[in-house]
Amino acid sequence: MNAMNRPDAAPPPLLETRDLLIKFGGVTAADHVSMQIEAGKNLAIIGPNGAGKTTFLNICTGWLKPHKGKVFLEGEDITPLPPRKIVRRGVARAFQIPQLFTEHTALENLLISAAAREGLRNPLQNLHNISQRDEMMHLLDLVHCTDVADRVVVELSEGQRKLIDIAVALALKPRLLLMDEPTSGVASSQKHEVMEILVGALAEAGVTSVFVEHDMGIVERHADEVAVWNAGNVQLRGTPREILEHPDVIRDVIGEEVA
Amino acid sequence: MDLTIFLLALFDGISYAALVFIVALGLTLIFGVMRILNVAHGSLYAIGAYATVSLTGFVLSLGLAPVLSFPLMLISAVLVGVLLGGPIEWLLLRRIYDKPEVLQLLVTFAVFMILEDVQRLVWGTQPYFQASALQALGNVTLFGVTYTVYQLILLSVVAMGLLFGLRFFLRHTVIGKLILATTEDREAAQSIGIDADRVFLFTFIVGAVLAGLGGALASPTTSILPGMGADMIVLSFAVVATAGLGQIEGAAVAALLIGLGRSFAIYVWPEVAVLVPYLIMVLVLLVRPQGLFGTSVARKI
Amino acid sequence: MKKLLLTTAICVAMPLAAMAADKPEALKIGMTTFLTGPASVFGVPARDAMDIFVKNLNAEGGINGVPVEVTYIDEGAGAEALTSEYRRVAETEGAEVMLASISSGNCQTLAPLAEDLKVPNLMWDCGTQRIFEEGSYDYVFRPQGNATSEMLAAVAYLLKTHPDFKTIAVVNQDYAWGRDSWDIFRTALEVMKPDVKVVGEFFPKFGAPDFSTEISRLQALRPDVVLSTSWGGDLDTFVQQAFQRGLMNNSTFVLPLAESSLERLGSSLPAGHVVGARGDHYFLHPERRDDADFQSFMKQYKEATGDIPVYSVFHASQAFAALKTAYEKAIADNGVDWPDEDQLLAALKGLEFQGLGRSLHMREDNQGVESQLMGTSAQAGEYPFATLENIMIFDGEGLLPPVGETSIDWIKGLDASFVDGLTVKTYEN
Amino acid sequence: MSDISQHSPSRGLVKSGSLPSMRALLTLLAVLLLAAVPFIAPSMQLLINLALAKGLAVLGVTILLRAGQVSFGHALFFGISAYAGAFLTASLPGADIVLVLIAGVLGAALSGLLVGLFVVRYRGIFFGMLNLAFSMIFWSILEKFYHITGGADGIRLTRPSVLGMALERDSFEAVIFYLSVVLMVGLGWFTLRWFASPVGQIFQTIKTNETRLEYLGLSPKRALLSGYLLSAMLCGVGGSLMAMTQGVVTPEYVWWVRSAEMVFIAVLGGAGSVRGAFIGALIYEIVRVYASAFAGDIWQMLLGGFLLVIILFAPGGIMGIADSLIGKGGKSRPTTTKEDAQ
Repeated sequence: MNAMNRPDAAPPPLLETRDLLIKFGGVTAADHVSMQIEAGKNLAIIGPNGAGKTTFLNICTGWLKPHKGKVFLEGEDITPLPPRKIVRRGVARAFQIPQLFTEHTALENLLISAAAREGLRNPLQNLHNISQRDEMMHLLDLVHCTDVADRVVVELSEGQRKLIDIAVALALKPRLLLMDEPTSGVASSQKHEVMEILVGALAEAGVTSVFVEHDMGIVERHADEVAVWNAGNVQLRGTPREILEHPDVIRDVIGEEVA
Repeated sequence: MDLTIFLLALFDGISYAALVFIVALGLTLIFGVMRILNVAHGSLYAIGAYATVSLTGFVLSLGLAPVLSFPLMLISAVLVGVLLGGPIEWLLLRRIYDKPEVLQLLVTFAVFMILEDVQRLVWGTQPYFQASALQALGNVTLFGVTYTVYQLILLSVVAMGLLFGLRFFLRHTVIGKLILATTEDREAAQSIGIDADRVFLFTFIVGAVLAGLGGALASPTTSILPGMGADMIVLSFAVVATAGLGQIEGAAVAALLIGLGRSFAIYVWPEVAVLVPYLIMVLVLLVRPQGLFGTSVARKI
Repeated sequence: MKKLLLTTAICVAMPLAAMAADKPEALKIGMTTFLTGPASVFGVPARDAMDIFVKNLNAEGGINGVPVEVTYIDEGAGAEALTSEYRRVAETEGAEVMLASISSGNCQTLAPLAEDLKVPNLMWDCGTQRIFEEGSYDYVFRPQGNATSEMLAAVAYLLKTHPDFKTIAVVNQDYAWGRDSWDIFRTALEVMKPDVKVVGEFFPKFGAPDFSTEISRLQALRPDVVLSTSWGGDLDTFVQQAFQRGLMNNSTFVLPLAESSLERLGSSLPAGHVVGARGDHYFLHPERRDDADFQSFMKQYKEATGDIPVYSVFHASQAFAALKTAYEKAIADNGVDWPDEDQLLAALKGLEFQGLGRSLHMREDNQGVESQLMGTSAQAGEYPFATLENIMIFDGEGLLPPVGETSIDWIKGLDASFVDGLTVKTYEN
Repeated sequence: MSDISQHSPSRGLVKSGSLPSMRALLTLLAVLLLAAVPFIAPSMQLLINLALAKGLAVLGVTILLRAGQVSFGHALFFGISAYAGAFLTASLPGADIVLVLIAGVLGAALSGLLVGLFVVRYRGIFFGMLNLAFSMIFWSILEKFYHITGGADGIRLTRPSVLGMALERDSFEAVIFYLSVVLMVGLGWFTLRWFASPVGQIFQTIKTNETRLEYLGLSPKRALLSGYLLSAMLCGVGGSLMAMTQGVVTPEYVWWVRSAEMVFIAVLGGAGSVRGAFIGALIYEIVRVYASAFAGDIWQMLLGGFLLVIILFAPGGIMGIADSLIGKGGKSRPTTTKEDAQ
């Protein structure tokens, strides 16, 4: 354990990457990324398309293996682990394109998540009768989807599916939640409300979050910290105010958003 | 194993591989373009053989030269492709392109069952044998062992010709390019005005002609009898899966692997010869799940 | 007619002599045969022949006035369909006698079933010698020889005609028949001609479309004799490919089932190779070809099918003859209009009957004793295919182990003198 | 690949309200009718017995269809179980019927685990074809090692005793018949419950989203393996019953056409439907026997035509037709109307 080797140091960060490198063909999607994510904060990642934001999430969750570099979760090297083992260690993920069980209902998606979390094995117990049902209904309520609880998700709107996707991840009771554009499918009039609820829920459950976001308004209001991604690495990092007023950011990132 | 036996096994393996390749070629072409694993391919193979035997028998009974059996093979193959392959695609497969792969596979399985009985109704149950094409080319002796020119040379040449011919056709002709474009992205191809239905029909007919040609070429070397299609289909499945579905050059390599594996097994340990195709398939897929030459598609999230 | 008069006389004389069954509307029999699958090369001709036998018999008034009806069951439809259909015909349709089957595997399934269902069953074509050697049956009879007599005849003919061969290779189909027949053949060869060396054993899979590699090896091995007990398309393919590649010039082929392929092989079976017929079955049977019944059947069969009959037709004729003779005997012996089951079984015990070949009889273990015909192929030019010369017909009695002994054990106790002890008649052609 | 399964995995999760449903009633009636067969139609008993045995194997295939996977080699487990029973009775004459069944299912489970560990890495056509390859390897072994396996003629499975009693054929067949009915009801019920349980639901998500499954901290391979094992064991039960009913096992038990036939029946009955597996097997077996009896040599053609008609015009299979007849419409939301749970 790294922590043991450094008895005098502060406890290791929740998630740390060291020198991550990955290339797709000729494109360097992660260019020696070293980054630390502290517990208890909501970190927003911004940057132009193709800057490597999603790739970063993919590496941190084990979906992609870096060609070089390592990922540590509280000091433990999780680089070689498959996503499921990283999830088991408390890192959940919501996706840009919702990853749901399309033939199941919204509620069932959550129940399956709860069953996965609890490791339910009884072959004779009905999924709908598991004791986590109320908890899951509450989660659905939290993302304003109670009324579609019994609808098959393939019939739902993109926005609803994004929210359920996040709820499925929350149902795992993670310590760290990685989200890829959580509000991208949500109507712009509701974005802030949704983020409000989400951030509240995260704080209540003590979940650290990292979210990729394009909407600077959301970033400004809901992030504790912002990292600006460009050409496969972190270009800048700071509080929302510092970042959003930075001239490079205004030129490279926000300018693009406006365009 | 001394060199002579090694070479003998090599010759046997190649001539066997050539025939298997010709049949597998049609199967893998159809799969590559249409994403359909055509179980009825085996029946088309058998019917190609039956048709050749009948036509050749008829021509010979008129007192014409046995050399005519060569063009008759081609005619039988085309007949199979057009008269059977065409309607199968047009009447059946076209209705199920939006259905799951497995249902498509079951449709071809149903066609297979029907064609098996059609063969029996048309040609009866007695085996046919028509070796005039084989006899017309004579023999060649290597290391004191006599081979037929037909099996050792003609089949290999035809197989090579088809391999390179099909490659050229797909890459350097307009129709070939249309087929490749449709294979890569059907919707995009349609949006630029390619008639995907016609491309599929054409591809299926070509695939069926290849199945028929395989049967036609096999006919002088073997007894034509009910059930011959079922065996061939399993074998060519093994070739196609080993190669990677839709891989034309790969099918040639896989056919050679399986052909050589089988013939060496007969020299070294005859008891396992029949296991060889499946063992090779399992071993290859164990190491490379997508087949020797297949490409794996990573899922985007 | 004489028999019928006799029967009537007995009936009048002893009206209360026996418990008689009611005369049925028709005598229903069920026959399993391959209508589909590779073995339909035997099954379909046998069915065609059966139709002729039944038609002829019914035209003569049937058995004691009772017409015969046959229900055919396809052995090619798979084991479940076969057993359920067999039971349906035996139990629901009320077939009095069943004829089953061609496949040895099916015989092994159906023989115990017939015993349980208590329906008389004639095993009309399957070859396995195991049935009566491994079990005893009251309801199952075999109106034909078995693999042991067939293989021993082949060994005997080979030793008589080619006494000096030194090496042998075998190419048999990879299933029970191919393996069992080679076991018998090899065991016999080991005791009767111990100096022979087995140089190659090949068991290509059943229905193999190509024997090129085996033939290449055989050409390299150059055995004096090549044995193949294959049949149907497998045999045709093997012989054609061997012929084409000149293997048949170097080695003598012994083909105990080739009688059934003669017509199809045409000129591809050259002169000088040993041909067998699973019994004394040959469309030019030297002892029978001038008989009126033989000739009229050959004519009828040719008209109906366009082919010459193969051995399965002869086997069907024997089963049908056994059935007919047993009913007539039971009627006569008991003085009844129609026999009940016990009377029929009693008649079948030790029955003597004659089909298209020589006359046969049933042993006490219900195994038929059938003569075996072997010959050498000749391209005489009379037919567009090979016919036989130097024909030997072996008496069946000497070719079977004594009742209660198993074939392999019995053969192991034999020696070179066995061949000379056999009763055999030889014909030029 | 492919959502071949016409059934939404979540169907049957929610129990329908207090109304005793038509479907449950019909099922009960059908089971009672089956149980009465030996009395009302004794000539059908064997046929139906074989159909039930096959139906259990088809149920195994059906399970995989629920995960969107199709195996063209499940006859492997059918055959392994049958041969295990045959070898057991050969070495232990008069072994008990329970022992034969357990040996068979154990054999199927073990081989299912071994093959499963390998094939769960694959999906779609490759999954199907690899299963085929394994079954063909086993088939070749059965044919090759005929001194042990009896080759193509197979080996006899002598009649086992029943709880220590040696029975005549008639009573034994009655025992096997009712054992099959009980196993059909019991295992059918279990499968329905399993489908609705968390494990079964997780298994069925293979069909729609393995990425999410992985991100729930679960292994898709392990999830598939759990269902694969269950399916292999069900095939094993079917194979064991078939072998004891037939009294003989042959390599034909493993032949690829039999595997294809199982998929055929599953689709015929209604891909993914538990009841459909048995109804499909009954109809298939009856059609096949009567077609081969009365249509001589064109029974394959009839069956092929039948399959085409089902796929093209009634993709929901017989159960789909039945549903629309009962008037519940195939398209309505399954959870509220259709219940698989009895």
